[in-house]
Amino acid sequence: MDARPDFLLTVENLTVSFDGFKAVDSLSFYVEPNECRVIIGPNGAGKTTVLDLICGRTKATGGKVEFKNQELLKMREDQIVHAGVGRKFQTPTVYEDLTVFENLEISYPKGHGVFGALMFRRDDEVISRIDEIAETVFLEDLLDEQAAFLSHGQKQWLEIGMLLIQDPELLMLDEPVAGMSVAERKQTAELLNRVIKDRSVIVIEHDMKFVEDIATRVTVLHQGKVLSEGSMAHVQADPKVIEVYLGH
Amino acid sequence: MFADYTMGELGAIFAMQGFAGLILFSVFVLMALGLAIIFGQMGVINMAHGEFMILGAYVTYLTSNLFADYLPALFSMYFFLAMILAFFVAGGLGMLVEWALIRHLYKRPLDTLLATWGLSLILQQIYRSVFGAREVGVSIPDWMMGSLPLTDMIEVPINGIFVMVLAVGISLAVYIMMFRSSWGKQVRAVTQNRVMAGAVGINTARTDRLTFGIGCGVAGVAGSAFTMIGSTGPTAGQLYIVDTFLVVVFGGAASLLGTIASAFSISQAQSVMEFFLSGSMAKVLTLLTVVGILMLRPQGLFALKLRK
Amino acid sequence: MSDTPENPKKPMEASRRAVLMGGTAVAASLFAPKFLSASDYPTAAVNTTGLAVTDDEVTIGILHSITGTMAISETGSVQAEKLAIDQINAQGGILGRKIKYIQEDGASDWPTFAEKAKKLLVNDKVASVMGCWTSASRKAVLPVFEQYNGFLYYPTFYEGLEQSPNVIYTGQEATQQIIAGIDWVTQTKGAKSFFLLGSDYIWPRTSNKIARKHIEKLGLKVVGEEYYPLGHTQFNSVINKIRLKKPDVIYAIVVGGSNVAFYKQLKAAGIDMTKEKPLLLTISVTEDEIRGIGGENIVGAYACMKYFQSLDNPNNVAFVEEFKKMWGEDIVIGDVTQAAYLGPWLWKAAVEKAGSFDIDKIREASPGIELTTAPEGYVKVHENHHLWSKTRVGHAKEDGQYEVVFETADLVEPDPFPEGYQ
Amino acid sequence: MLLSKNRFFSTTDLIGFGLLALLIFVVLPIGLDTFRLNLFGKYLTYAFVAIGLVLCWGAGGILSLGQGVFFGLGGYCMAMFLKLEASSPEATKIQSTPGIPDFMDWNQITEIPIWWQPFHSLTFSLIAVILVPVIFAFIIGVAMFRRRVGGVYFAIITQAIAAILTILIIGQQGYTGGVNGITDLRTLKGWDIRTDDAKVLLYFVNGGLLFACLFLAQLIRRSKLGRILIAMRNQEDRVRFSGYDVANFKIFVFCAGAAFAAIGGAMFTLQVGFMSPSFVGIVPSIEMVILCAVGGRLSIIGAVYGALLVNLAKTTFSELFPELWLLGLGGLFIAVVLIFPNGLAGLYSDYIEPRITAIFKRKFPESKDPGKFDPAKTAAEAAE
Repeated sequence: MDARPDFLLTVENLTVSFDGFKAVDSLSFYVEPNECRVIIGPNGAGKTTVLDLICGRTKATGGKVEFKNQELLKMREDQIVHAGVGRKFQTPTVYEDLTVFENLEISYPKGHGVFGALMFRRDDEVISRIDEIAETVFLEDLLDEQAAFLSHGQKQWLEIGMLLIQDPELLMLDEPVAGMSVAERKQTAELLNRVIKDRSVIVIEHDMKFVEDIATRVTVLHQGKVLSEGSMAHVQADPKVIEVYLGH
Repeated sequence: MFADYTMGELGAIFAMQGFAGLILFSVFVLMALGLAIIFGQMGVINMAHGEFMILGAYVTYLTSNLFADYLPALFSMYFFLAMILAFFVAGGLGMLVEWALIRHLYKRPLDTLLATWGLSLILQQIYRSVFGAREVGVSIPDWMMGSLPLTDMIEVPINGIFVMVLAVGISLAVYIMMFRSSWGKQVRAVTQNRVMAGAVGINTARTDRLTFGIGCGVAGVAGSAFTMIGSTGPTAGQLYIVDTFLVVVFGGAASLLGTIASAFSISQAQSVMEFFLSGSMAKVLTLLTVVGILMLRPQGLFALKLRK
Repeated sequence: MSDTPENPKKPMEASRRAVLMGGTAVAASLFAPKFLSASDYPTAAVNTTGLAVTDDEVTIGILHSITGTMAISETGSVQAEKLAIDQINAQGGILGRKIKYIQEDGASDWPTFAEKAKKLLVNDKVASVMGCWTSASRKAVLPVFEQYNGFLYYPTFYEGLEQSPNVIYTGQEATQQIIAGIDWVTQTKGAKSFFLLGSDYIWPRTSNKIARKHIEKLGLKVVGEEYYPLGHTQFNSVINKIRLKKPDVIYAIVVGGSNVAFYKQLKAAGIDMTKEKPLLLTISVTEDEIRGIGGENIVGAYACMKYFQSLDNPNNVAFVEEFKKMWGEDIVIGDVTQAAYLGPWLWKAAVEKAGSFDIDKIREASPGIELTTAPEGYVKVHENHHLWSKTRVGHAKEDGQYEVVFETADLVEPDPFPEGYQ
Repeated sequence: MLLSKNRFFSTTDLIGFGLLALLIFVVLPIGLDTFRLNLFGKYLTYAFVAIGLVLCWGAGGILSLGQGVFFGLGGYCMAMFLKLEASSPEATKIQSTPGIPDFMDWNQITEIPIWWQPFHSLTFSLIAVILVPVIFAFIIGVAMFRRRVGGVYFAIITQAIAAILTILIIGQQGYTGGVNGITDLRTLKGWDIRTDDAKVLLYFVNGGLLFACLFLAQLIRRSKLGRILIAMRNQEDRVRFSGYDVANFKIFVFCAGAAFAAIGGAMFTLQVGFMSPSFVGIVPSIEMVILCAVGGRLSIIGAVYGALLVNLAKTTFSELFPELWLLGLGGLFIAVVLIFPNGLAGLYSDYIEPRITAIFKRKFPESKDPGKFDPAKTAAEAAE
């Protein structure tokens, strides 16, 4: 079962077990270029773990993850990032002691080695790119603000901005609208709709309305396995899915 | 080096050396149990652990003097009372320290390290002012200081047996407290999820204080027992700190069984190496091995693999 | 090099008489035949190098650890030095001048010792310093004393291998302490094999080296040699090794807290030292240490030193009495404490012999100085700046005191660089 | 110009550097005699360690309890050179083997061991002063940070390393001088380091090197690397998923800290005239952390003041009230954690700086300082 070269991401037989408990069990799925894949599933289905495995945060027990024909499971997190995979965490993860500008600057894809970082110069190109991204994520007026003082929603945006500045080919978002006010949620949906153009995206989300808006395909996970996969309409009609969500 | 000895002698030596290893193991277990509770369960780095042990030793010293002066008839039994007192005095001080110091620092483990180091200096100075700079000689009842001749060659030190029995007893007590009592459930609930534990009605502040107190109390008992084999002076506690931490960390901080397993492996390694090498080199090699293994396996011997 | 004292007996008797006649205990020195008044010794004449000497006062330094791990050991030395200074002052001081002391804390930290030594010499211009305990602290201050030409009285028995023009070593160097003891144990106890044990640092290692050479010279056997880090508290393995090797003598140079652990564990392991099978001979346990170890745990051991509190001579009886009067009844006095007590007296004798406080003149005057009032008996300064003194063996009793079972007939010559032992 | 354009120095930093330079190069040398000046020189050698700790611990969140190891290694490298020079055959003619260091002679070693040989060369020794500790730090760093050992575990393991090295140095006394250390160092290329003139000169060399290190530390802090360190302390995972190999940065800053400590150690040896294992072990290593904490774990300038103040207090208090000193030191540890977690620098920025900047603002109406962050918060976070 060779990975088809036209897939951007190939996940096959991916397995991880924690002390015997298989959180992800022989999982396979494929993501095409420019696809927006939404992963849904009940709590404990292994959604976040899948993202952790792809980006190298958790080491897999078996299987393979290929991205642009590179085996990600053997790579370090930062190498995976450089290969073109960006990851947003469930809770907003920003550098609270730094300003918005500095948060974005650190994510700017240059000067990533130790000495590169030491020699890194904040030139006009960097500044204009940061301004551009800040505008995209609605933070252009807060560049000098310390990240600790941002609202929850603003932190989520900032983290998305930090990913955008890397310009990844595959963007993985873990519950990007969780904990947001209705207004922020709307703004975020708009932001994401803009962001997911020109790249592949994997999103974990519970908000079905939101999922319907953005998903190309939907994968339903249950107990570490794929329960159903297909268009939104397809999975919503799948009796197995209904069983899992409504049954018991 | 064994050519000159008969099989019988060698057997006896190996038996006694094995026994020496077991005594060392018991010593390590006693040292580490209190810390395993405090560091392993609460995540507090208590650098004053050795001073709590010495507090127990001083309590034993005072009790022995008291008995010698007022109850000489019961002197041979004073040690048991001394250990109980040591538990409560060290535990009481522990709870006081938790209230005054530690509770402000639960989110800053590295800062507890500094603060408790400061505490250890203060305690040392207090011991020095109260008991003098010199070591105090704790009189041990005679029946505890002899040895049991098993065969002509094999003699077993009674204080060694005592330390071993104590180690087993306290380990069991701690195990029952942590894993079989409702209090233990509360402690583990608080360590795992403080907010949730608070939400379901556990008095987290009280649980913390009690846990810290019990950890210190166990240290006090250990110190009391160590008057039989070590010295009691203001700075004696500092000698234990590195070994103690290594035992706990090597075992995998959160695991009681790990602490015991690590105490066992470190003590056996050290005891065997001490027999074949010089004492200093044995110590260096033991520490190096532990550090080396920790570098390869930072989570320690026993650690649950968890989703981060 | 050698200058054997002509007749050590006679001055001893003289001093006994002096004590009996004089009201003050440890009163007279041979070099104080008449009352010296400061006016006989004008300051300008006795102090040509700008030391802290006035018409009625002379300042010296006391430099020991008051804090830190060494405070335990050094306290006794400070007490002894203060007692000696008080007694000298009570007798009218030195060249008619009262001794004033400046005490500094070395804090068990070697650079602090060096720093404080420098302060005493450079800022305070002290005429001499009583101080140091560990070899490490002495090594740290030594260059300071040599550079600023100070004069140090060092009280501890030590490893030797040193002979500074700026130090008088009032304790024994290693050969003085070791050789007589080993000779005694082989001759009286018929010992044939030895197990050497020590804390891991220079003094035990050097001492054991000398002991080993001497044992081998006598055609006897060393069956084991072991060192443990300072502060080590687990000795069961080495005790097993001792059982395995069955030596006649355990030669122990364990120090500090390790001491307590070692003797307690030895006893618990069923090695009863009173049975002398094996016999234990130590050079590191004075009466001071026994307080921590507990007399019942070390009873039966032998120690080889130059001084024991139980020494029965009038000098010592008076000394012990005065010491207890000043520092409390329950105090014990160890070998080093006594050696520290000699410091101010030896300095006084040297100053009076030289008729000057100048360091160079004192250095010149020091060799040959005799002290008949020493609690240990008669001592004499050798040209190599160490003391001629007797070596004694004490037998530890349950009450924490030693009973003197042997002393060398003559004073033992100090030999800090022993040929054939290095 | 300097202030706004490249932002190397903020106003605060400029004032801080200026005042410190004034203190070290003008006030102290004028106000103190040679003896006291030498003492301050010794205190300042600890400031090197404290600066390194600000980078490692304050910025990067890596608490090393083994800085004494690097201080000691640097000091020993220097001491080995000086000892060889002091052990000329003429100076050591009373030994049984003249021409070797005295402690080797006492231990029946009859020739200088091979790994001592290169220390005949000053150049080699000076390189070794930095390189030996840095290589050692690199090995520890690679082993630990690659395996993601951090926080408390790192602290305890570095502490164990300090213990191991101390036992080893003491145990191998024939090669290291044992517990006494390497003592009686006299000259550097024939120049007597014990004279008053030499002490004064060494003090200024020490001060110069300290400022060189301060500039380097400032360079690191002001570069993106400095911000990455803070970022790592806040959210290590995020840094990783921004494409950085976090371990490399930790290794770098740990090595930098080691190098600073080593320079301090070498200057210590030169100024004090000996080196011994009592600067390597657990207690001195923890005391070095307190210097940094008292100064303010986030401020390199504060670290220097911390080193000066704590050591000065140690000297003075232990002279006046030896009993109280340990209580005071212990209390200081607790106070620095509970009451003023940002140390002297925190007190300065809370109480003094606002007034000074007010004066400066009147002269140069400046934009706000970009590198500034809320110290109280960061300290709490740093500790997490």
